[in-house]
This record gives sequence, C-alpha cells and structure tokens, in this order.
Amino acid sequence: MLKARKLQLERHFEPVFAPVDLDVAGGELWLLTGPNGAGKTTLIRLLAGLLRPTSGTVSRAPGPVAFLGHQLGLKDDLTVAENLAFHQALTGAEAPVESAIAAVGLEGARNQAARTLSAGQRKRCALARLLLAPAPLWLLDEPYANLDAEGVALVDRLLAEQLDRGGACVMSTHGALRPPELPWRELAIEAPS
Amino acid sequence: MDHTPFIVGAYAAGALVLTWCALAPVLRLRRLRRQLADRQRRRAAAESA
Amino acid sequence: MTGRVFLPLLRRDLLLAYRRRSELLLPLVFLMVVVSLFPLGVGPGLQVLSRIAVGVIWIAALLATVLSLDGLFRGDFEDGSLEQLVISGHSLPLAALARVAGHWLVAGLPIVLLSPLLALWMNLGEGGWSVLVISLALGTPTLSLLGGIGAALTVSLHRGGQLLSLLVFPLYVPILILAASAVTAATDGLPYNGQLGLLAAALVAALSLAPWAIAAALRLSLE
Amino acid sequence: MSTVKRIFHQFGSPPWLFRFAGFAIPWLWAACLGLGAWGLWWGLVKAPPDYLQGESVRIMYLHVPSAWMSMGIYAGMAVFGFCALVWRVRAAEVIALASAPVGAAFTLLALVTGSLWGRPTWGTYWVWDARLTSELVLLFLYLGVMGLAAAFDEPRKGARAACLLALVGLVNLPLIHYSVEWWNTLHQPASVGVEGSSIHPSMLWPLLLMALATKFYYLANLLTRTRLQLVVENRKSRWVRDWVLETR
Repeated sequence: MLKARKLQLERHFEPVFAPVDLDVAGGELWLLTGPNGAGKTTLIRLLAGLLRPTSGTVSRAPGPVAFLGHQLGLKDDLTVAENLAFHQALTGAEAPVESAIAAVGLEGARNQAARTLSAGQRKRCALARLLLAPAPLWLLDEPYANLDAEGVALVDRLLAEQLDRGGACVMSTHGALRPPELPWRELAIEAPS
Repeated sequence: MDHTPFIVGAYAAGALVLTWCALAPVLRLRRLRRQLADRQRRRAAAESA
Repeated sequence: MTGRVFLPLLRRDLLLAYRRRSELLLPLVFLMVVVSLFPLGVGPGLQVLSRIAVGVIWIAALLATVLSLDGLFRGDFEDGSLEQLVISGHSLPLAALARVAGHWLVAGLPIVLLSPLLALWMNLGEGGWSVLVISLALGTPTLSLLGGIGAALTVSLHRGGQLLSLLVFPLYVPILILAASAVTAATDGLPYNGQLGLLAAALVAALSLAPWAIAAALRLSLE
Repeated sequence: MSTVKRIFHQFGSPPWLFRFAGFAIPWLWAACLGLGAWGLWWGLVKAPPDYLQGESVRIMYLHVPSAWMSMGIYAGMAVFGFCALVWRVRAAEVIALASAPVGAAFTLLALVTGSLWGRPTWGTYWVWDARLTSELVLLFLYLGVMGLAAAFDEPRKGARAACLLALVGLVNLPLIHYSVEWWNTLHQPASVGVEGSSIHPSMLWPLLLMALATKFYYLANLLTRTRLQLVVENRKSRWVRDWVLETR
C-alpha cells in the first residue's frame, strides 16, 4: 500500500534522518516515533508526497490518501458543517456530513464558526474528514495532540474501523500514548550517521 | 564639450563593478577556507589532547 | 475527478469573502485615496489632470491589486487547506485558477466598476471612458494571474509583501503600456483596437500559462 | 535517467567540478584580460572618433558588450533554471543562481555607462529611451531573482523558487522589450537616433573583442562562484577537508 526505499531528505545540505525503508500493507498500523526534531513531521510529509525526497523513492498504491497535518486545514470563517461540506465536494465523498459530525460528537457545534471552537473540537472536526471519504491510506501527524481522554478513545475507534476495513495508517506520535487495543508496528526514526 | 571625463568615468565604473563582482567570491572562498582550516586544526588538537 | 475542484473552491472563496465583506472595501478605498492624492500633489489644473489621468488610474489599480495579492494564498497556506488541496489529487493548476478567479471577482472587478468615477475625478476625456473600463476589464485579470505567480512564490516567507511587489511589477510593464496607450489613443480620437486586442491576447496567454506556474510555485512553497 | 540528467551527473560531481574549475579559472582570466586589453587598445587608441558622436562613442565599447551580456546571462540563467526544475539537478541550480549577480553587475554597468554616454550626447544623464528602460526593468528582474533566492531559509527551496521566477521572467522578457520599444516610439517620435545607426566597420573589431572578453569574464566568474558554493555545500565531505589542508 505504501513503500519507501532509502528515503532521505536534506535540509541545509545535511540529511534530516538516516535513510528510511518502510513497507505498509493493508490492515497495518505504523507508529513513527522519535524525539522532538527527529523528523517525524518531515517523514509524514514525504510519505504524503508533499515533500520531494533528496534521494530514495516513495510509492503509494493508487487511490485517495487522507492526510492530517499540524495545520488542520479548517477555514476559521466557515462553520463545522460548511468545512466538511467543502471537503465532501472536493473528494466527492458519499457519506453524509451529518453522520460524520455525529460520529465525532460535534452535533452541538454544527453551526459554529471554526474560529470559535476549542483546540480539541477543531481536531475532532478535522478527524471527521476521515469519515467522509474512505481512503485506504491514512497519514496522521500527531493525531492525539490536543485531545481529551474521550477524544483519544475516538481516534482509537476510528483507527480500529480503518484497520477492519483493510485500510492502513501511518501516524507520528511523540508522547507515551499508544493505541491500547490495536496491534501496531513501530518505525523509530534514527539520526543520520 | 569635452567628452574625456565621461569616457574615463564610464571605464572607471566598469573597472570598479567588474572587479568587485569578480573579487567578492574569491575573498569569500578564502575566508571560508581559513575558517574550515581553523576548525579542523582545533578538532585535531582536541583529539590528540 | 480532477475537474471537480474549480466550482467548490470558487464557491468557498466567495463565501469566505462574503463572511469578511467589510474587508472587501479596503482595496477600493485605497484606490480612491491614492487617486485623490494626485490632484493635491500636482495641482487641480484640469489639463494636467486629464493628461496624467490614465497613468494615475492604472498605476493605482496596479498597486491595489498587488496589495490584495499578498493574501491570495497566505490563508490557505497557513491553515493547512493548501496541503489538503494538494493531497486531494485534484489538478492544482485548475485549483489555482479558481483561486485567482475568486480573487479577481472580489478585488479586480470592483476596480473596473469604480473606474468611471475615477475617470471623472481625473478629468479624463469623455472618449476615453469606455476604453478605460474595457482596458481594466481585460487587464486586471492578467494582473491577478501574473501576480498569483509572485504570491505563490512568496507565500511561505514571513515578509513576502515587499518582495512580492519587486517580483511582479516588472511583469506588469507590458500591460501598463498597452492599456495606457489604448486609452490615450481613444481620448485623442485615434484607433485603439490594436492595443485592446493585444491586451486580450495577453489575457489569453496568461490564462493558459500562469496557472501552471502558480501550481509549480505552490508545490515548491509547501516543501 | 534522461540524457540531460546523465550529462549533469557526469560534469556535476562536486569534487570533479571543483577541480576542473580550479584548473580552468586562470586560463579563462588570461583570455579575458588579454582580449580585453587588446579590445581596449583598439577602441580607445586606434579607432577614430565617430563623426556624429565624437569621442563619447568610445563608451560604446563597454556599454554594448555589457548590455549584450546582461540579456545573454539572463537567458542562460533561465535555461539552467529550467533544467534545475525539470530534472532536479543541483549543478544547474548552482549555475543559475551564480549567474544572477554577474548578470546584475553587467546590467548595472550598462545603465551607468549608458547614462554617462547620454550626458554628452543627449545633454542629460537619463532619458527614458527604450534600451535604458529595458535595462532598468531587467535589473529589477535580476534583483527579484536574487532577493527571492536569499529570502528562503532552506537554500535549495530558495534556489528552485528563483529558477521558476527566472523562467517566468524569460517568457516575459521579449514582451517587456517590445512593449517598451513600441512605447518609446509612441512618445518620442523624433528621438535621437544615433544609437540606432548602424555600426561603423571601424567599431566592429574592438566591439567584438570586448564582447569576447566579457564572455570569458562571465565564465571565470561563474566558475569561481560555483567553487564557493560547492565548498559551502560539501564542507563536511572528505575532498573539502583534503583541499582545506593542502598547502597553498
């Protein structure tokens, strides 16, 4: 589903991390771990195709990819429903916006502008995008950040559903949080030699 | 009208601009080399000590 | 799949602009202020004003466009919408075109509509009014398209604004020359169709080339 | 791998390019200075003054080659920029970026010498003449490319942005040139047509020599800047460390 070979990126003419090899199959959950500044975000963006590697290759199976970055991609001046409706129009998703809103527990904030939401609510709104359009591959950058215990449980539920469908997920995490119920594999990012 | 000052001025400007443009990278390379040499010498001294 | 990006994006941009409709007036007020400064600076003599009218109006329009261009992609870049757009796999040139179209509708079109008032202020010869409006209608979309390249190149820089004007003003030179000469020709009673035709040709060329350059610049800015 | 990329890889291997440049630069300087001295002697001493412009025509032997170089280097920069963007070759990025300051210097020189020529000829230092105006716009384009490259934190990102801008500028350059020329005829129907007059044969040879000298100047300068950039980028590699310790 996702394959990376000797993946490397240079910043200021020096490699950010040691070359990365990664094979992600359907139904697998991969955690990218490493201390702050190890290049987790960089690697996720490389895998998503937002960055071009200095050397090495990334190949993704055809089909849509869902990406959740540090910037959530919400428009502050649009309401939760409008933000999701735009995403629906963009991806041509089938699932109704309302059920996605309900699934992430934002019914009460449905018509609130995104700027008025709390950080946790914004994250939930961004997570609802994952429900709208089924993508076989999820690339999530710190999905647990800013979430309360309930929100963390929500992420775990979404992940479990994704894996059940045969989808795959690669996500970065630096905290101690690990999905408790799910089998996961770890890719520790190493410093360049 | 005497044209000489203008001709001299033009060629002086030419010499100035072209010399500066040619010399700038040479001087920068020389400075960089000195910096790198210093660093290497320090590191070698630290290792032998 | 790739064709479905234009309309949703345009609709979203217009909705966003509507939500912040008070800000829409700013470029227009800027335009009026700049133009009104000229009579104060060069004196109220009607003959002087009518001679510099075209240049003043067009340069003010150019400045207003560049001023509003800085924000063209900045919002999308900073809140992550641009990443989502790239990930979605849609044609990025088409998305860029939608973005520029939205920008022109809220920032360029009002300038075109306001221009008769400015022509009145600057005592532009009556024969030039319609040509001024047409030249702005043909020229300002080109300004938005060319400026979009600069905006996309500078979107990831913290102080992109001043650099942006250095990048795009040289590109605006032909448009300014063509438009000003069309209007001047019209007020002098000379034929002006050639200049307008060239303006239209420039618009077509910019329409077909600029979106690709903008898309390439946006990808680069995300790296 | 495409042919272009293979060529660049062969000639773009940093240590090889560095050594080649170190070898070639002295010869290029010799050619530049030799041809330049010859051309200057011919232009300043041997050639007769022009019967319309008088002695001030001697400024042309510097002005015209500078103007040629300013445009030629821009085109070269954009072509290398294109290679850098399409095939992502670092060597092409370096060459494109190293060209910009040299081209800007020639543009500045063309402007300065042009206005010094204009004072005795037109009676004023600056005339909005088509060529001077085009050169001025060209200077802005160069400054934009250099400014953009310098504004980025990540040098390679800046280099690619600058290459893209150079390419956009190249597409626009003919339009700017022709529109300015046309604008000029529009506003100055009877402009001083001296500059447009055909080149007198006695001017041709010194002009040609000076044009060749400036080309060698560009090549030598370009390779020097490339050497600098190569060292900056590879400061931790083996060959740079060896070079640093070589006795001078």
